[in-house]
Amino acid sequence: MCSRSRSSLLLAACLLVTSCQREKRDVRPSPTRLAIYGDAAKESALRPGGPINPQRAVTNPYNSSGYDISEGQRLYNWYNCVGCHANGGGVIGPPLIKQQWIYGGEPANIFDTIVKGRPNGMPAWGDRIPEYQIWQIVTYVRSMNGQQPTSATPTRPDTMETNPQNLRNRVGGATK
Amino acid sequence: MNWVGRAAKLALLAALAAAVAFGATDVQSAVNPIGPQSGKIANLWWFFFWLLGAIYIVVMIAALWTLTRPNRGFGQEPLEHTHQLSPETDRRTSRVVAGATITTIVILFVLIVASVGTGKGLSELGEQKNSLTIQVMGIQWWWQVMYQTSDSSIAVTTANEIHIPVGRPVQLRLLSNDVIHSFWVPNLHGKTDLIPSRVNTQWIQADKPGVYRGQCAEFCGLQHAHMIIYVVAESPDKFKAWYDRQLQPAAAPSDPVMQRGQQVFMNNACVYCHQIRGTDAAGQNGPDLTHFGSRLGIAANTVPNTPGNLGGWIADPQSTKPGNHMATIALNSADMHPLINYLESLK
Amino acid sequence: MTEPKTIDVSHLPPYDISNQAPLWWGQLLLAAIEGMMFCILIAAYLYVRLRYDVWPPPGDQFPHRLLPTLALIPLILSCIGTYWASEAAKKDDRAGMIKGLALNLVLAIVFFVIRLMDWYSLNFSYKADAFGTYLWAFLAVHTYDYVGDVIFTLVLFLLVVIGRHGPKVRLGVHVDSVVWYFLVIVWIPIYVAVYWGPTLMETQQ
Amino acid sequence: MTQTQDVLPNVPNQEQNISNLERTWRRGRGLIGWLSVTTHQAIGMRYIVTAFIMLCVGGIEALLMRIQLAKPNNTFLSADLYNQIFTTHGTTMMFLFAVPVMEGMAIYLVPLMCGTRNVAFPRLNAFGYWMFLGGVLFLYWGVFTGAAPDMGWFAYPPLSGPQFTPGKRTDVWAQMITFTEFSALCVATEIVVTILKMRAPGMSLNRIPLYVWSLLIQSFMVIFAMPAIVVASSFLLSDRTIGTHFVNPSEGGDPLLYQHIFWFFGHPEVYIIFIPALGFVSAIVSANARQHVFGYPAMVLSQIANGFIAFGLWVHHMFATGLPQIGEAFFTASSMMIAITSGVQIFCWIATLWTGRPRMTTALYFVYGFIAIFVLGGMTGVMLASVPLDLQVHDTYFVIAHFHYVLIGGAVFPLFGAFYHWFPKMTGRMMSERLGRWNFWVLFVGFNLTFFPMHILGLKGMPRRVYTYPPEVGWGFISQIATAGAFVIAIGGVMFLINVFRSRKSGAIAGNNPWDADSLEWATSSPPANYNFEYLPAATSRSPMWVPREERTFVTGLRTDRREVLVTTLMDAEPHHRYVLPGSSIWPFITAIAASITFVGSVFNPWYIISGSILIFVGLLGWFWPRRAAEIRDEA
Repeated sequence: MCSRSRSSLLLAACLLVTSCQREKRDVRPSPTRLAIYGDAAKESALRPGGPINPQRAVTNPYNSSGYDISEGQRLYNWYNCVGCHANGGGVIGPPLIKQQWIYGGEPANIFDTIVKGRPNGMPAWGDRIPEYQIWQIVTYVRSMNGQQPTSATPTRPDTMETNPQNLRNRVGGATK
Repeated sequence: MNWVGRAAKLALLAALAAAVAFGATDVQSAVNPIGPQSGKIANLWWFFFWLLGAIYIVVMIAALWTLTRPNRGFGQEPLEHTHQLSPETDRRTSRVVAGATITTIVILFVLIVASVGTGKGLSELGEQKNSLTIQVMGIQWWWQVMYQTSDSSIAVTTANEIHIPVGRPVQLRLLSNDVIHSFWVPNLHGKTDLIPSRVNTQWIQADKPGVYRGQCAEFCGLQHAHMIIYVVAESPDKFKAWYDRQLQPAAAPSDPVMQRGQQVFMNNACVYCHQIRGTDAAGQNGPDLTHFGSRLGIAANTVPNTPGNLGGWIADPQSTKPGNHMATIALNSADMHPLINYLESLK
Repeated sequence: MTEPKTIDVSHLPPYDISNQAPLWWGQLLLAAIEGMMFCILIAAYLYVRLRYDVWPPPGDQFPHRLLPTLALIPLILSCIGTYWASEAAKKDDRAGMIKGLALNLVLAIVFFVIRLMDWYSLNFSYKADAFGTYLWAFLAVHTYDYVGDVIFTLVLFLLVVIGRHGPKVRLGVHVDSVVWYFLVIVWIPIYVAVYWGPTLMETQQ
Repeated sequence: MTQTQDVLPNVPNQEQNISNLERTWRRGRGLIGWLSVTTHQAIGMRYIVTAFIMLCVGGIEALLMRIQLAKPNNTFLSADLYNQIFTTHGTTMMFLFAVPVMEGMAIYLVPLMCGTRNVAFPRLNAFGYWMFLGGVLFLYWGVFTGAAPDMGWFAYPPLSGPQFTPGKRTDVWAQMITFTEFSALCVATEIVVTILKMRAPGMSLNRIPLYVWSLLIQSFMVIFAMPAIVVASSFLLSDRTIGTHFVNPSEGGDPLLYQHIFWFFGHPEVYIIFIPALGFVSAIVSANARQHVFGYPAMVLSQIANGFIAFGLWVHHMFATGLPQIGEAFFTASSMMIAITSGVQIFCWIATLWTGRPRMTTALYFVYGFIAIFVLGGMTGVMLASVPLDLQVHDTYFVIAHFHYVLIGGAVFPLFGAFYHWFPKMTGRMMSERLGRWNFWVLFVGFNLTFFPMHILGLKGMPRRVYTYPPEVGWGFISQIATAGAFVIAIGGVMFLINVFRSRKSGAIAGNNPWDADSLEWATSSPPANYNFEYLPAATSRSPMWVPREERTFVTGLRTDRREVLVTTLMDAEPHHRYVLPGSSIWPFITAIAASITFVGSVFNPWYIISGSILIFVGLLGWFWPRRAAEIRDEA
């Protein structure tokens, strides 16, 4: 009997953990500082004179959090990313729903791209918008690519139909 | 059966206490009408209250009376054996019950006529000629107020506060672009929902100058409780002065502290969401701050508009109104002070 | 003490295959529940339709009417098979039941094949817009019920074929006709609302 | 074995019959036996106990909300936590307590009152309970993993849509509704077929007890109202999991359409909760006034009228959404008309008490409490029916006061009265009358202390569902009174539980008919055996238990070696044929597990609908597969 209860507790625990992350609503961001250049991940470890101090691991604090993905979606429209990248399909700017990224597709690389900006028109948002909002936008961009759990990713916004979830399917070529 | 009398006295006392408590503070009260609309509704309310209150007392007396009558029935032996009414009792009681039902139907008919009549009266108060048209948009947890000119173009944009001239009918065009809100200033009129994909209209009019508080009445998310709007009714000339001031763009600051404050405003994320006419800040996501200094409250009137509250709000919006959509920007204290002075100077 | 009065019921049959059987009433109530759900879906579709003057919205091509109209014929004919099987069930006539159920199943599958062909001709997905959503809702919910009942009839058919047609199974065959009649009858208003509704409403404007 | 009925001298081998019945209707032993029980007393009791646990949980949530609202700018609960708690409170009370407890009482009492041995579809009954339990577990799994719904118990889109409620919160709510409406529809179908087809011989339509009439009407309302919530919750679920546009305002859907469909179910739902309570009051009044309720045809017709009009007044929930004026006037009239049907019934009960000799049992106390509170709730309801007044008080604390008056006053008070009335029948023990009176007065005072001030709060402009309020609006003092009242109600609830647990063990022994009541459930022993009656009673009058003993008639000739019941015709209940009910079976539990996997899975991945349906098919195959043992031999 005790083994059965232990396994059921284990099942309940892991059910608990997965959905706790998706459902958390910590409205108080921390830290609230602006993202400065030093934070971003370097493209390569080669440095004149060798590494001085180990590079701070930049991890996405909002991975698979439903609330922060929807905040990222709002900020994606408020800071007018939609102006250049449309809803992931790309207009002036490159599309954001793709496998090959010019400057790296890992969360740290996308964070670095947003903080520093990139040639050919990507502005540097580093000292403009707070760091936690950049991470929310990074999480939303990855949810466009399906790299966030589907239970945390909204299936559609309340806007017209050109949203990433459908583009992703069309990019996959499934629907008619 | 003395407790019956005591219970009845207790109920009457409670009703009287309730009537007294109504009028106590009437900051946002439906029974303290200011305009003709809320006046009609308040009259209808008191008519319903006294008529239905009387009916309630009568029914309660009838119900409690059944306990005080030891033997009953007209010429019938005790019920324990026959469980059957004598035809005499049966006929009398059915007459009483039929009478009560007919009275109920008549009273309900009177109530229907009164309420539909008031409804028609309310709709006639609208559709008047020299009315002022204001567009009110509910956005998650604040109100955007846009004054329309005669050719329905937007002249003045402000937030969380509606100034109206006393005695003049005002048409509110209510719309929303996110969730369903509900515009409700009890002293002026009932509530009307703001629904995406739909434009609802409501007519209000204030007969006495004053500041009338209203609140969003349809649950709209985390900060539904702090979506407060003030309707400031003032004399027509004061309103005209306010309106002309609102038309002016913000004057360029002369004082060096103000200039430093404006520079801090321009350099940070404020410009992405807020607009100050007369400067190149033109963000449309947040409230228009051109005449921020003249407003009564901050963050949809969650806190009064004082420099101290403004400082607390800018430093950490999530402590004043947890869950709202204002960004938390880390400003060092050297920048904060001039920014507050600059914003408060935008009268 | 006088004799307490008794009603002797031992002479009554131990089961009855007719519309007096409780199971028959249960199926009728199931049909009422499903019918109410489809009525609300049709009302919702007409509500959404009346809010727009351009229907279907640009980019969606209105479904052809030929295939669904053709599909109606096998659907209605399959009722004959059901009626035949339910009458045979009353008389415990195994051959009649087998023929009735077989006819019902064959026509049901014909209807289903025509419907699948109709689905390929639709050029909008259920995620395109409200028009696509409501249309696919009708088709999906009716098909789910339809397939469920075809499988149920198939199981009854196999039971009768392998000889296990006791009173309970015969009652099942008789009572299953109620749900089948319902599925056929409910498809007609949906067919009219979906394929003819928008054009009928345009003519009134 | 207690003697359930008087001995019938002219029937041979009575002892043999009783031992046969004991064996055929015995419940299985052990866990598998417990899971596969299909007798109506067991399943009815499970519904009632689970629903009462949900009442206590909902009560705790209410206390948490009241503590948060006790003083202005309180920080006891954060905004998000408060939203979760008020939504879970509403959802638990409406879907997991009110409807299931009325169904539980119906499943327990209807077969007894109709003089039969079990409900029409025993295994469907078991399946219904497991689905209800699945709903309870799924919602509270969501609550404890942070995915508690936080968008209000009627989940208006676009707030409950995919963009404004991230994560799986609305999905948990919508899928919990799929669970509970499945169980409600199962129960409604059984109750209708049991009442229409399995009544005691002689119980023609004008001899059906009033409680059974109210259940028949409630079940038909469930059958025609629940599909609306099936459609509404499926709209939300498919919009959130596969991205359809049922209620997306910018792609053709309409948020108001969701409101129409939801409230087309919503208003009949509150009558589904309230009409069985009218049945309880009729039964208690006729037992304690010692005469059958005055104006039987008036009562039945007004309940039927109540059932029909309830479907015609849902728009009074949407007066503030800017619908056209004429439409709203129609719904004002229909909303006020329904006051007539409730009024007629109140007058008939008062007339019964007026012309009877009321004996003040605790149950009758609760009936008087019901009349006092429900009639006031009816008055505020009439106020809310008028459009101009509703514009002022809609979505405020006035509405909260109104629906607590009609739901707690109208349904929970008669429910407590019913429990005091039928506890002796269910357990064989009497509940303590003295503690019962204390319990009534504490609940009555606590209730009025909590909810009457809320009328004033509503008129002073306090909107609904606000997690806090500033000090300058003057709601603080009245909110404190309400919070104090809420704790008094909690004390009343605890007193009730004490009375229940104490009386189960040490209450006075209750005979077959402690209240000398008139309906058939008092003909058998307390608690009734699994087979209810040795010989099914026949109904010779509207109050069969008040007929002198020698004129009572019984049904003989049913076989006792299998679970046989008598099927009678619809109008005059003439015996038509015998019907063999299935025995205990584990398959409803297995099918319920399969259905739960389908529902829970389809929230996370829509393909579960297909794979889950195959599991359900296997469960149903086992359920309906004809067993050789149960084959009914064709004897003459």
